Amino acid sequence: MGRKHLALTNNIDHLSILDENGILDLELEPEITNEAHLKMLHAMLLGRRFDERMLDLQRQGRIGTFPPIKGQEAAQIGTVALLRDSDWLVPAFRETAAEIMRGRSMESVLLYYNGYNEGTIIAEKQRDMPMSVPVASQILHAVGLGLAAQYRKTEEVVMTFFGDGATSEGDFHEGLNCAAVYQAPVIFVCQNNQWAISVPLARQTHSETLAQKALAYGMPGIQIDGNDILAVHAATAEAVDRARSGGGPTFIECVTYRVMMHTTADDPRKYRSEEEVEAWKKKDPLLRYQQYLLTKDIVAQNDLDALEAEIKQQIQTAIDRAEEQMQKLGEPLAMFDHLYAELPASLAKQRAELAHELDDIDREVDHG
Amino acid sequence: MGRKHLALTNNIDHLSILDENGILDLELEPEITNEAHLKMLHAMLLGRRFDERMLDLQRQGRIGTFPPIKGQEAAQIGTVALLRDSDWLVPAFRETAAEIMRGRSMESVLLYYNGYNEGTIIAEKQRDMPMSVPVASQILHAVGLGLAAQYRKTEEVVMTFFGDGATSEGDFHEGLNCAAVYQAPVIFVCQNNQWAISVPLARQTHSETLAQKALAYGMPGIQIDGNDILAVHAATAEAVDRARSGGGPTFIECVTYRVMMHTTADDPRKYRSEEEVEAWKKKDPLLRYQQYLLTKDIVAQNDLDALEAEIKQQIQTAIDRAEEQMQKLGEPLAMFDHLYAELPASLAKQRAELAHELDDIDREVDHG
Amino acid sequence: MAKMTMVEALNLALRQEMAKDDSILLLGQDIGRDGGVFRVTDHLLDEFGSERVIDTPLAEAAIVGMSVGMAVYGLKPVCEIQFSGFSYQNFHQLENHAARMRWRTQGRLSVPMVMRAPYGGGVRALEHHSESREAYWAHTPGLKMVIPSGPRSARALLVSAIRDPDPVIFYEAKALYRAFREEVPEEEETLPIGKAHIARAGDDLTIIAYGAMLRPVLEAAEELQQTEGIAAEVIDLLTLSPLDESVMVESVKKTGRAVVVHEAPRSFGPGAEIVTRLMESAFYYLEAPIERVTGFDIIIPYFSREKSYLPSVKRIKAAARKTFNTSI
Amino acid sequence: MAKMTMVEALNLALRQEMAKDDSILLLGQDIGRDGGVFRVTDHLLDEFGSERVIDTPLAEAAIVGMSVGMAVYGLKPVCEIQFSGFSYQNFHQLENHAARMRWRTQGRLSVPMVMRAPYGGGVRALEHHSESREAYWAHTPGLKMVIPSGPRSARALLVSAIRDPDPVIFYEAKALYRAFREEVPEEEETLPIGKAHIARAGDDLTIIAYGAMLRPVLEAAEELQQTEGIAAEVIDLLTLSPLDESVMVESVKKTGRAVVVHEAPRSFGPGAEIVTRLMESAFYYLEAPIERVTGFDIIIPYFSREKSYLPSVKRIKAAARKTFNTSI
Ligand SMILES: Cc1ncc(C[n+]2csc(CCOP(=O)(O)OP(=O)(O)O)c2C)c(N)n1
Ligand SMILES: Cc1ncc(C[n+]2csc(CCOP(=O)(O)OP(=O)(O)O)c2C)c(N)n1
Ligand SMILES: [Mg+2]
Ligand SMILES: [Mg+2]
Repeated sequence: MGRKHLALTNNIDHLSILDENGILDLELEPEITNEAHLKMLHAMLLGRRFDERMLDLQRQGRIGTFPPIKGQEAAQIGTVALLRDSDWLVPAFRETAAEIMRGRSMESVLLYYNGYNEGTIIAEKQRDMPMSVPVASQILHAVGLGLAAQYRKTEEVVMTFFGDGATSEGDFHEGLNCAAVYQAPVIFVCQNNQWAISVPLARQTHSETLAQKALAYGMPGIQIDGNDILAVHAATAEAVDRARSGGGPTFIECVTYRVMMHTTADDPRKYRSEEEVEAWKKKDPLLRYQQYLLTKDIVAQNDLDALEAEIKQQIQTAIDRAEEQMQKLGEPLAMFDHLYAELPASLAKQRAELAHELDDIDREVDHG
Repeated sequence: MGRKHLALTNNIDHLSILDENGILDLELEPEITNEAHLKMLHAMLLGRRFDERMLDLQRQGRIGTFPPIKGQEAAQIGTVALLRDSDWLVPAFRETAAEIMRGRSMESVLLYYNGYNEGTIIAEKQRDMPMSVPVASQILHAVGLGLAAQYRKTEEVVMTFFGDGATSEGDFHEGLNCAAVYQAPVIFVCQNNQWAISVPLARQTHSETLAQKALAYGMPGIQIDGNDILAVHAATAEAVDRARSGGGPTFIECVTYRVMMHTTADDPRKYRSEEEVEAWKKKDPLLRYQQYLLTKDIVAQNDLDALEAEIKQQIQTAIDRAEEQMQKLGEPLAMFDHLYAELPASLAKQRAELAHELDDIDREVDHG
Repeated sequence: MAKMTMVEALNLALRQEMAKDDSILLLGQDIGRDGGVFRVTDHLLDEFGSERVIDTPLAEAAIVGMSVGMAVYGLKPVCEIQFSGFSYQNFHQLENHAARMRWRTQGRLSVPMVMRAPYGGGVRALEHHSESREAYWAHTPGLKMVIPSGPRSARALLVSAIRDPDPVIFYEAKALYRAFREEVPEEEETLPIGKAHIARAGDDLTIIAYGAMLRPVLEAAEELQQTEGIAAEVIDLLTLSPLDESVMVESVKKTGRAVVVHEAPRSFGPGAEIVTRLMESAFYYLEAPIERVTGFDIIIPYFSREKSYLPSVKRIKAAARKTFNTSI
Repeated sequence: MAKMTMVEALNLALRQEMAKDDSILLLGQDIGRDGGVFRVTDHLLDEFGSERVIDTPLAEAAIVGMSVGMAVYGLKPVCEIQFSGFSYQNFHQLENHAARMRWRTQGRLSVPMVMRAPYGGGVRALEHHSESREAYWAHTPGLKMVIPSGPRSARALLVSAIRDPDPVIFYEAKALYRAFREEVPEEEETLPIGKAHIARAGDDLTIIAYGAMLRPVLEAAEELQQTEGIAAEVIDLLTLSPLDESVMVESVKKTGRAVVVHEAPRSFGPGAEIVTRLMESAFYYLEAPIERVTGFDIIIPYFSREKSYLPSVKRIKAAARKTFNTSI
């Protein structure tokens, strides 16, 4: 009887290991092999440079609208780095770096943003879902995959990504609640980049952190400096271990920033200040990480230079290949393929209509 | 830097004032006028007796399927008692007692459960929404009403009801999040009656309490003994005051129990034990409250007896009137009324079709 | 063969398929201990355990969204939405994802799931419990939409739906759940999805229906035969999408007259597509305008008035007669 | 009169109505500072303040559900769903509530709200940003479904939609937003909801369309006139529900031939209802089957192929010609 505070099982922690000034919390520094570091470095740098190059291509009209990822590389790579090939990645639409690290080709990304359905093909053995545009909707698929992995008694875990804005959607709520009820092996990674198009976090939710939303589900939640790849890695390792060993889901809020526009169709000057952007640029995750690797002698400056050159070449090759491929793609009749395992009769009829029309065009071209 | 617990603004309290053994926390006992007590007593008793009578009617085939409310009277009356006529009530489907206290007639309830559209008419000045069957969907309407009241700079507050099951729906989440963002004057009352049809709370969510879900929204939340009308009243008064004075929304979890079946179409013996039900019956909110009122000399036993008799008569009158009314209702063409402010031409045509058919029937009857 | 209600027949389909294939999982509200509010999943929890018969939280988008994920993984989820009137809560998961996954990944990932839901009026249910909005799904590319008309077709089609490699929306007429019994063989039986069935042969008139409407249509056909000597051919669509055009077209080419019957609201309803297909492919055979007998373009009224809303034998017969009054 | 794009015309409608009636509020994602992703609400935040131009969290069900509450209170919310492809997230709020409130309370409470949403292809957008599924709403009793075809009709119809006492779904063709300018009068102008417009008169053939399809239809009509001497009457529906049957029927009684054009998938699409209404009311005047020129029954492909999906002038002309080849 009376009025009493309730003690909750979970606490919400904040984690930061390597801060924006390069200062390191030695006690918390995760043990990561050099090989793993080099992989992450490659993935982050590739993510950054490819993003920059895509922006150029978009400005030149060589690809359509796309959402840049600049500034969010640590949140994407420090998390995905912990996944095994047998695990599942369920991305939203701003995880290009993560998807590439998992095995998606840059060509596929370029095809997608050039409006080719071939850009959402998932490579044979890859256990990833294609990117998902409807905000938060993919979260539920991750839970379903997690339940399936659990049912099959595997050690697989599922990692899904979404933004700060996504936390307002009903699907976010239903997904986290169900994952907790079933103790599904799912890691929910929120890239809190402070903005959902023009809506700042403070207008998205009244809660002080996004991480605390985990309390609603009786789920462990943690807020981390998402531009600090060591913190991202450490928190993710904890979550992945928990999920793999049957301990259920975790919610990770990576505090980061969308340095660029929402998509190339967006003009952020309409709704936010240059100062805010500049302040965040100082917290750049890539520079911070490179500095750390240099300091720790894991790489030398000329390794970095060589890596830059190599990545530049990789990107160029991908662009060349994609542009070559696009010459060959675009057969309109392909739009009828794969909607159903078998083409129903009425669709076959419609396909024939289009084929007939295209034949006509050919003839017109031939004879006209 | 480092790993730190985050301190949250809100705490979740549990509140209980008058326990199931009749023991009272004198310090927390709310000040309630005798008049207000008598009103609440009447509403609770009417709610109880009407519910029991409806079950009889249903068993006799005199009404259709309905959801009994038995055991949840304190959660409904202790809350709604705090509303003014100018405030809004947004019920789910198991708030019959609350709706009646607000002014809904018992006739209207009987018409509704007899399948007459006339059963969802809201009386002229009444600022209530009709009951809402799609679980959790009404929560968003409450937020909209709250925003409207806020926009019009009134002191009105909005109170909405829903069950424990409803907290799993996306609409619950979107509603509470938006209410907190806009600091809308809405009181969210969750009647946690432990069951959503056959699903127990533990399979509905993994969180220890429902009240803690408020933390996800940065909103005050409180868990109370929902069978203790004094606690319900006290917590609601706090929430209503806060909302009225611009302090924003509150989430109230009333811990109570669905003593009866989900609806009369349900057989709870399939999924829960008699012992559980019996244990909860001992916590009956009505007996507890009556005992309190007797002890405090607010009523005497013969007042209670008189009240019982009066209520019995009120219910009988309502049933008689409703059954009389139903003789006159049922004109099928009424189904076309009020879908739109004006009947569109194509609907007028369909209405005429039905009118023609009904004429035919009449003629057949006349001449056949 | 045992005589079964549709509920029992559906239960049989689930039980037998689950016994054969451990990739089949059920999920939905109250499908476990409670056996579903209509008892379609009765006893399956006991037989297959809570790992395969999963009671979910009260969250329709989750039920369908989780099914999508499970199906992508390689399982075959059969989910239940308690009433089709609550399937709008998960509309986006079907449109945005279930219907598109195979196409988006060019066949690499697919969603072999079934969404079962009771639909339709006639059982004195509460609001939102009697709607018939199959047109929403039939209009959605990437989905299949199946509606059986009795115990035997329900059992056979549910088996086919479960085995179908693509997402199938499976509507079960509440009015049929316990309305009558039919012989249902214990041994495996399937029906092809996308094929209509000629439920009664006739040369004078074609009546097209599905689901709960089949019974009043057959009754009307019998009465038309008895009292007026009109021989109506009755087509039971069974699948709405993809629509079996050829059976309908062949029949109307023969009869020259057609009536389409459904509970759903008329405008932009399933009947419009059926009429249009007939117009497109049998225009020159039509002796009279095709008649629609349907629900009205309003919400189905609360149950005291629902009978006047639902197509009746009388209404169907009147429409049939109308196709013979071909005076301009 | 100023020449305006459709975006500017819609902005004008909102601005003027808001200035006249303080019960009008806007809500949606990014409609405030950003002015909407298509700039339809540009500058309205500055003019009317954040109490009336409300940026919402990323939650479509909330946008519509809150609008329902506001409308019941007596306000007139005009909400924006950023793309119609995300309106399935709020489907239940429209079907379960907006469409029913007046009927449920027999006129005591009502929901005078507008849901605006961009729809349709042709602007090289990402996935889920080019759909045309107006049939879902047109089939839903209790809603009205309006689709303007250019700046002037957009402005006039939006004003009418806002003043309408019932919930209106207002689809705006993205392809028209900045495609061309039209004279739009500064002074108030409305168009009646539920009335179609004869966009071009003709005696030989009726072509029925709406929204973004009106332009290729008019082009096709012009070419048919020029090259083949076929005088097509073009009907711009403007409102899909309630459908203006009489204008279409009158026209077809005159011409005897009809083509229906829409971007939406064909099966169970809007065209089916139009064809059926014509069949029901002008059957004896039809010289040939009515043709449908529509999107295919697939997801609209990613933008490199969307042109081949969308009805083209060529396709419309071919269908028109087909109605003259009436050999059996
Ligand atoms: C259901 C849905 N509503 C609206 C949109 C349009 N939209 C695309 S991205 C976006 C903002 C997303 O914000 P956030 O979740 O924070 O992710 P971020 O863009 O910052 O990565 C919006 C509103 C959408 N894609 N899906
Ligand atoms: C959206 C939706 N899904 C399913 C149902 C069917 N249904 C009606 S009540 C109910 C359980 C509700 O549980 P709870 O919210 O705890 O309320 P209670 O019945 O206990 O009062 C369900 C599943 C519904 N009405 N609406
Ligand atoms: Mg963001
Ligand atoms: Mg409950």
